[in-house]
Amino acid sequence: MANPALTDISFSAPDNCFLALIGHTGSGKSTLIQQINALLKPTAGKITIDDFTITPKTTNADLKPLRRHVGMVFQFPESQLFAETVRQDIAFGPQNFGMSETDALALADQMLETVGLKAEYADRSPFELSGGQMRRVAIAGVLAMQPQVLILDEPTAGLDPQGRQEMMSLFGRLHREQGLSIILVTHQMEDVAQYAEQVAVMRQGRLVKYGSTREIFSDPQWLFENQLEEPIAAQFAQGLSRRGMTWASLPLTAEELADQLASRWPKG
Amino acid sequence: HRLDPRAKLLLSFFYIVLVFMANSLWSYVILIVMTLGAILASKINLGFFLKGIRPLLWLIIFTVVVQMLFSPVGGHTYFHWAFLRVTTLGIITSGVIAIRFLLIIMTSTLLTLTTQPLDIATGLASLMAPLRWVKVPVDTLAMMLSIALRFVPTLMDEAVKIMNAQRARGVDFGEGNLFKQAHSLIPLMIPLFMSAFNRAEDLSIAMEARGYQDSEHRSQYRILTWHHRDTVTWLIFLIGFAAILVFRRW
Amino acid sequence: MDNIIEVKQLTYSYSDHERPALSDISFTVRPGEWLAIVGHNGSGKSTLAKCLDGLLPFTEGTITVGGTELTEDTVWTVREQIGMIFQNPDNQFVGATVEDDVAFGLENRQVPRDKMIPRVRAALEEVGMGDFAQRQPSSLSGGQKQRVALAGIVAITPDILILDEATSMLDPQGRTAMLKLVRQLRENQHLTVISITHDINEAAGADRVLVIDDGKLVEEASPEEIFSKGDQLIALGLDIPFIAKLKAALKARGIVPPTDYQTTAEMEDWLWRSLSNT
Amino acid sequence: MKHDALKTNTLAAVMIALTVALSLLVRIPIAGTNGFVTLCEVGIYTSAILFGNPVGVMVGAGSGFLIDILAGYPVWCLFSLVIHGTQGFAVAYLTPENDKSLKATIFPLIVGSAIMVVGYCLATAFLYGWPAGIASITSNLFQVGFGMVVAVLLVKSLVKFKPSLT
Repeated sequence: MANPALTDISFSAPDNCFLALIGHTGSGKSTLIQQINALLKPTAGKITIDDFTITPKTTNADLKPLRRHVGMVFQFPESQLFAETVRQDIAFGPQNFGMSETDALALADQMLETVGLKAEYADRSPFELSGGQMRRVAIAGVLAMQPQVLILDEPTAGLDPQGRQEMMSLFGRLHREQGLSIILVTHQMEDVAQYAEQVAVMRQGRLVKYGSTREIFSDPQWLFENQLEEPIAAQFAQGLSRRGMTWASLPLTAEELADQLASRWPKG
Repeated sequence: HRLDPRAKLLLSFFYIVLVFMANSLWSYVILIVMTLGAILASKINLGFFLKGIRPLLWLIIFTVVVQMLFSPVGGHTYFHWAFLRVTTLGIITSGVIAIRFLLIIMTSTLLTLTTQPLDIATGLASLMAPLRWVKVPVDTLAMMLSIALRFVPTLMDEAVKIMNAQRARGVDFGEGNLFKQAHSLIPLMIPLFMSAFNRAEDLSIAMEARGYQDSEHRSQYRILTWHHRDTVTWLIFLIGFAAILVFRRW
Repeated sequence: MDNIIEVKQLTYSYSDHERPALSDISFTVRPGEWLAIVGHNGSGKSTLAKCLDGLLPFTEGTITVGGTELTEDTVWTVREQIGMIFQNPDNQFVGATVEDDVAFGLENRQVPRDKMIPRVRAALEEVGMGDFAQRQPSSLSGGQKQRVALAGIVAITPDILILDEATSMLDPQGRTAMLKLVRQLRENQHLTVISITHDINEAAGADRVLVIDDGKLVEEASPEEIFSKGDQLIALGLDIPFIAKLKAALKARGIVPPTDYQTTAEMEDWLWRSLSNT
Repeated sequence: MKHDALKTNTLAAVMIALTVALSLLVRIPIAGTNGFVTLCEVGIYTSAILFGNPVGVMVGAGSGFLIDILAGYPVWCLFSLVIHGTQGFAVAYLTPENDKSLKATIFPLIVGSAIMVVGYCLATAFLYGWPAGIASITSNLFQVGFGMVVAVLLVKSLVKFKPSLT
């Protein structure tokens, strides 16, 4: 290849992170997450995830435990469903990593509950479900591998607003309650503002900015130059700034904005 | 080599017949000259042609050796053991086979490198046009081939995507014996087929919405034009053909 | 002027389902209007769009398009007037190249080749894809493919454009570009637009919004009226507009915002006045 | 009805594309030889069993033709069109419409496979002499055998969800 898909990317994310990866279509986001899951190996450089290290020389046999450790939910993951029943499909991953069939099937039922589907779906064929339900089954199939890191590639694409909201709050819960590290690839700045703790911005195969969500969104000029949208709350707050309002810190969500407004609301 | 794809298709078909008909030293000389002439006219680096030969090398050597050892008695016998013998006739036959291999591979490479698959499909459909008279739905078939070609890259991308998704779920593609491999393909193939069914359904609805009724009552945007150079090439080939007939040993 | 589309008591059932996908739907569309149809996934809104184009054989009710009642005999006359764009950009791209795809609808209408060539070119220029005529679909982004689909519709000059979640698989840039283009085409070609969507920006641009739930037409109103519903919107298959979210958040903190619909600017005004009113 | 003809044709076209895509993408080497198995048969057999004719013959002929053109053996494309077309036709023709079980499909599959192996043997012998023809048999046997196994497994799962063409 003449042009590397990714060039000179260095960053480190803390344990138990919620990292959003943003940038335009074709900026290298998908390539980067496939590196983290070792579906692609770097041509130069090194990736360390907990106890695992990926270098250009890593062999496939070394990668299998890593793939269990880092779960990957691809775009439109419902297209990976194949088994005869929902339960078998969810149990497929864990069995590939050596779990016994009985344990895997029991785990599948548990995961079905985690993603908010009724137990009666377990014996149905995944192809009889609605698109949104199929997506939950696919996500349950990845969660069933009990990964410590979960990579999500535009997990809400194509869902209706209700489906999107439910899906994002599921990930928020997994992160908070089970301590899962999450890497979220998304175009939805509202989701970034609401859920992410760190943000990495990609552009033309390079990492152009990495920082906390607040740092990234605190520079409207830079966002504009990089054709990235600001969260609507931040845009709205800036409208008030132009009239002379000052903010302790720029609000990124409706809740944050309301907090700051309430704190200075005239009494009575 | 900007010939009309129809000319190219006909020529290569014709070429197979020629290779089959040629059976004398002179006829092969003519064929080789014609092939080399075509290659030179295409201005394509010879290295490409050698690359085309490499994967088939093993088959060529096998065929040549077997042909040499098992050939019928004829001419001088150089070597004889049990039913294996190497004779003059055997050496000549195997030499001829080797040349046939090389010629056909070179022609194939030439055609592949100079013609878009879509043009070949359009060309084929256009050549089949007379079959309309015997009620073969030529236009429908042409439309289908064109749609099939259009969807090949889409489905290849999708196959790679699903393969990656299943690898991330711990499937090892390309490992183990054939039966194991057959088994590991199921998680790839079922989603692919399901998706293909959906695409076909969407596609038929979209085509209908865009006013498609049947392929016979349509006008054509993409057309092929037969140029003088097509005629000239044909003439050269016809002369060659005649020459081969002349030199053929009856 | 007469209505360009009239739907009366339309009911449709898929053969493998017990409940009808659409039941007893009636509405009209005025020429030049932009109508948004919203509803959550599975509500039946895409089925409705397919019925309008005669792509599904409904048995009960009538659909009249441009004065022609849709029947098995008139279906091609009706389709002449309608251009339709579907959700998945890949599954509606028929041609081997961009120009072949734009020409597809013209070929179906047996337009002679010498007339097709300028029309294909003009249509591609109109959607800003003039430089891509020879490109193959696999080298285009989803947004570009949808623009080619729009060019295919521009080329056949219909009166009505139906967008069946046409932007839902695009990234935000692709979506914004597509909407801008639809607005521009609507001006230039005097199109009536029916857009089936979840996208709040797309719905906001409409003159009127129909809400479909569970196969029934449950509401017909202006975008402002619909957006004033706040929390209920999400059940209808639309996002909650930011202003509604902000109002809810303020209310939870004991601040009472005005209850009627407000634009962003109006809300900003109100907040500024309230805060500086000390 | 016209509508159904369009459905059948688009389905056949997409199945051709799928068969071609798989054949170009997945090549499984046969241990101990230089040959490899492609998934061409998987696509043809599965389509032929699930949908009968005309889809079977169209997928066979169309994919045979296009694979050779795209993979760089255009001289073979007309042979492949005929051989794979006949193969697809035979499997589709011999498979009962209402029974896609292993028992009902094994005979059609064997006939189809025999057509392919013998067909290519003859075509190769025609072009390159009989030793090459015989040499083709082994690798083609692997190819059809593999195709049959995968197709049978696929049909078992897909038969419930195949689109109906009537």
